Amino acid sequence: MPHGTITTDDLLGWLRALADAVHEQAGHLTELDAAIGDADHGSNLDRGFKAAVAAVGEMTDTPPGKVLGKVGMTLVGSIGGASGPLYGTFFLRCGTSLGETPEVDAAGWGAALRAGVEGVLARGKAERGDKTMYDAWAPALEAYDADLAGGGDLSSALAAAAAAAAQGRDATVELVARKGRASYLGERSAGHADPGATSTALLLQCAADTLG
Amino acid sequence: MPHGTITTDDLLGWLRALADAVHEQAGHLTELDAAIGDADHGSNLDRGFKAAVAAVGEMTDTPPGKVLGKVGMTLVGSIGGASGPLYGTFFLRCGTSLGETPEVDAAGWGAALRAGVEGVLARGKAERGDKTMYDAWAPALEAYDADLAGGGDLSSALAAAAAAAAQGRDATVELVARKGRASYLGERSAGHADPGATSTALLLQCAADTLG
Amino acid sequence: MKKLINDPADVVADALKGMEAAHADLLRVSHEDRVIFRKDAPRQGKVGLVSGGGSGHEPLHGGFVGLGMLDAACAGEVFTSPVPDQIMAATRGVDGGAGVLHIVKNYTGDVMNFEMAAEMAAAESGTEVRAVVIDDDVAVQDSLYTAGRRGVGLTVLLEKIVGAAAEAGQSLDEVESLAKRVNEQGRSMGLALTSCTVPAAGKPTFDLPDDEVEIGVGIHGEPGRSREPMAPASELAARLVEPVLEDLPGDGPVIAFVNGMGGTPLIELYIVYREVARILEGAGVTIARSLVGNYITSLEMAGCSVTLLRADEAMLGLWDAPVHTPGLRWGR
Amino acid sequence: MKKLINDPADVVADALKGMEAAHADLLRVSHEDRVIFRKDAPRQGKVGLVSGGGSGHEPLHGGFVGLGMLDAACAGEVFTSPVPDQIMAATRGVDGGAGVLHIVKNYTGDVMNFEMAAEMAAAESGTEVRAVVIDDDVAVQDSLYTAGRRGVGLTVLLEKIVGAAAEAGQSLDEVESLAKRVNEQGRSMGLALTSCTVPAAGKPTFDLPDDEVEIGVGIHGEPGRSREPMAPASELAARLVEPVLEDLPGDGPVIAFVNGMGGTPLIELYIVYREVARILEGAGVTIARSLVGNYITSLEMAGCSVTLLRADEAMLGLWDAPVHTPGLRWGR
Ligand SMILES: Nc1ncnc2c1ncn2[C@@H]1O[C@H](COP(=O)(O)OP(=O)(O)O)[C@@H](O)[C@H]1O
Ligand SMILES: Nc1ncnc2c1ncn2[C@@H]1O[C@H](COP(=O)(O)OP(=O)(O)O)[C@@H](O)[C@H]1O
Ligand SMILES: [Mg+2]
Ligand SMILES: [Mg+2]
Ligand SMILES: [Mg+2]
Ligand SMILES: [Mg+2]
Repeated sequence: MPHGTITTDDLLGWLRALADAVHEQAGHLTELDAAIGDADHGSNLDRGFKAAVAAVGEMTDTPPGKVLGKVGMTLVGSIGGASGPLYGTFFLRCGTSLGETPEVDAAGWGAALRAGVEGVLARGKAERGDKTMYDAWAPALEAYDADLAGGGDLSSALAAAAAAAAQGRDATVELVARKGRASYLGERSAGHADPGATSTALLLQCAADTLG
Repeated sequence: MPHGTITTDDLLGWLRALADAVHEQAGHLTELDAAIGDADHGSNLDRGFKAAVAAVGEMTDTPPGKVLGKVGMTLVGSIGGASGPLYGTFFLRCGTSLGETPEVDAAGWGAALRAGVEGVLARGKAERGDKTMYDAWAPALEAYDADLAGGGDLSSALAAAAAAAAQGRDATVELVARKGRASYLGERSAGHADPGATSTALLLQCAADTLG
Repeated sequence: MKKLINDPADVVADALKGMEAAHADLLRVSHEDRVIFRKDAPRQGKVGLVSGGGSGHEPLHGGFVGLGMLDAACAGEVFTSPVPDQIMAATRGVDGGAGVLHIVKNYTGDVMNFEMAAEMAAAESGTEVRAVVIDDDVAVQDSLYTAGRRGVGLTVLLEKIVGAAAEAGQSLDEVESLAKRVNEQGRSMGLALTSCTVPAAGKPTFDLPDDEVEIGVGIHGEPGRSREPMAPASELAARLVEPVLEDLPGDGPVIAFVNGMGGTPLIELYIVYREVARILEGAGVTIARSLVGNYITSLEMAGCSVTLLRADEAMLGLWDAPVHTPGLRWGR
Repeated sequence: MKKLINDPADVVADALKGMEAAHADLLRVSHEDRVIFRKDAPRQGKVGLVSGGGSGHEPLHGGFVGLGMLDAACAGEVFTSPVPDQIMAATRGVDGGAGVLHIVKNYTGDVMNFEMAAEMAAAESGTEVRAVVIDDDVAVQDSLYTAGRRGVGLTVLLEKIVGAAAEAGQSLDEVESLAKRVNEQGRSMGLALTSCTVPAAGKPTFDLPDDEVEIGVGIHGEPGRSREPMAPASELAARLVEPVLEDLPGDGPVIAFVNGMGGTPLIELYIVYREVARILEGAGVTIARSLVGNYITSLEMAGCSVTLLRADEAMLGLWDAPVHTPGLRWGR
């Protein structure tokens, strides 16, 4: 169990849990995508995170930043679609931000998170309210920072981020999409949760459960 | 109302009634054909008899044989499929048998019926029990002849023919088809009435109702 | 029933107008007779090739009218053979003095209507008319107890090969005997995953549960020989190829044709083709040429058929010869 | 879900093996990268054309690899854009020293993955890579509030025309600007009568009642702009042609393309084409060339799309130039 820091082992545990969770939720994610997209988000992520876990499984002696970099490369190379470059870029930038540190503290993780989310923003150019995964990432990042600033630790900050992401996900239901495939539906996109926001919330919930 | 003979007006009445009955039963005939064929027998006959009635509607001054010849030509030219040549040939041969007679008596109609059914046989080469329209025609012809031979008149002979055709139709249910499209199903063709035998029974029932 | 049509009664007439509009460079359509003619028919001195049958199998037959293939195609109602008048009009229209070959698929209705037309044409004009009846479907037993094997996928290959022979100036005798040879050397079998819906009937011809497949289906939505549990493409391909191979005469290379029934996407047909190629490789059969796609369809039915034709050098040469029709085109 | 497949996870890999087996004369397939190459790629001195996208749209894109069209196509998972590694492998494999054009349909995922690949390719090798992003779908508003118009039917016409230009030896600048001009001058719109089923999802993407039609549908089974009551082909054709015409720039003749979504039989597409031709005639628009068939599909979805391209003489000449691919062939 980590005590306020994140090691490579912790990260690998998170990734395994995440791959399992994605696998289990794949049907649900695909159904969400069927409603306002093209019915592939679950199988996309399932394929990607399976590949990522396989790619980094043996990297127990590699610093966390390199592991995340490898995850990012693998996701870019195996998911495709919109979510491949977005999640791939997230992990790549996270990894770069961590550099060679063998153990990441709460502040370091916050910086990595920020770098990753900025990567999502740079790639996807979504704004808040566009009904994308960014609507889960942005409040999560804010909540993480605010919790730390208010005296919280890694664990409480991760929990706050997960809760905010879940809220962000739920808030996408009523939105009309303005980015990605769902935007083609116009008003008809309202009434459904965004699949990417849903998977982002899942990712952050897994992080809270395994890294916190 | 005819009194033991058939005039052109009688024939036209029969054809109109038959076209109406076929139109009404088209869905049923097509359903039978869907089960063991290709789902077109009803629409085929509906198209054909509509065209036939239109073609001979004005022929009130033409002898019965010529009217039936025209019906045959029209059926051949508008139905297609297996039933087009078969019903077409039936009417053509009936017509030829009647020649120029202005009124047909019971014996004359029997001879015409025989000529027509022989035409069906010559074209289709079906045997009894092959599960085709011939399984309605053959017993009908026999019953007609038997009724006359037993002292019946046109009316009773037509009724006997209709009843025998209906029996023949019902007897096709359990048969395994050996001719036409239903033969492709092998044993699976059993358990369904033959569409052509069903339309033949309908034709003869209409004859009994309108000519008898 | 949801279809991109106007009135169900107008399906064939409307589609012929569309074909004429889309292919005015190749075709001429007699709307009265519902015959699609090669634009320059009749060609003097060339054997005229006439085919036809029920509609709903597009591109067959109308889509195979043009240089190196048919001279005319008669379009019957959906799944209903054309009537003799149409066939006579087509025969007249392609008679260039070298005789006419009727290419007929073996269905009771088609055979009867073509026969009546041939009788009438002979009586009327003295045009020499021959006929080849195609019966390649091994799903049906060719016995006294059936109407004989149906004509299915081989029709496409035969129309191409015989079309090339006629284009090359072969005589009626030659063209007829080639057609018979092709028919003898080719076999097919099909399966369906779903039924089709005849527009005038308005509902599916048969119901097929989501876990079953109709093996040995024809091209008219008629039920097949047996209903079996759904299986992977590899097994289903074997269910088609094996009976075809068993019945296929001779040895030597084949033309392998994986045909879509209309509603199955091309990506699946390629998956099936791969399995077919694998099975043939295992059986030591060389594929000399191949064709994959929707060429003889059954409206929107999902499914496929496999046709193998044992093709000699002459047939392969004719297969490769130029063809320019709406549905098949190369070398031009 | 009933499909002629083996494992849903193997659909793309299996189909690529089938394509390779069926078209060994034209294509070479890198199974590791899932790239379909023109057999003789790279051609020295020729601009290399690379396209790609999710699978499930066959024959697009792999079926358009060959002489006079694409040099390589990257096959993504079903409805999922390919990944940068694939696109880089394709780019490398077609680089004949004259630069490479990426032909990208405007979807967030496609654009991102092609962009990443172009960045990486430039960094790696210095190959000059340009891109054209196709966005012809008038069903989608091109505004700040959408991801922009989608790339749909025009892709087929563009790949043909630009392919002919590259084949003729035009420079990267010329080919790129031609591609942009084609994109500017073409518009499309589609409709669906049924949904399709993504193999990995196992059930239809959407439900559509038997009396409704999805207007403005894309090519991924994504729901359209509006759901409307089912109507005759004449009305539905108007629902597609009118918005296309409204948005179509310029005047002069068009190439008219009626495309099937995969599950609609050809007979219906001809009925639609006839209505389209009628509407255009009424609007005084001349059809210079036409194409009717299943060319950019959405698995087994029933429906169609209409594409109009205002084609100048140069484009028509390039349209007529020889092409020899599995999916489109003439002049060879
Ligand atoms: N421009 C964008 N910025 C951020 N996220 C986006 C953008 N476009 C799409 N997404 C996210 O991607 C998700 C869809 O991913 P996925 O289904 O895997 O890809 P695709 O849309 O290519 O099929 C959406 O639910 C949305 O959250
Ligand atoms: N050889 C034959 N002899 C007599 N009747 C036949 C023969 N073949 C088919 N039929 C009849 O034709 C009927 C089918 O007619 P129809 O559906 O209109 O034609 P098709 O089978 O060409 O679709 C069958 O039900 C059968 O009664
Ligand atoms: Mg998606
Ligand atoms: Mg029938
Ligand atoms: Mg029929
Ligand atoms: Mg996708």
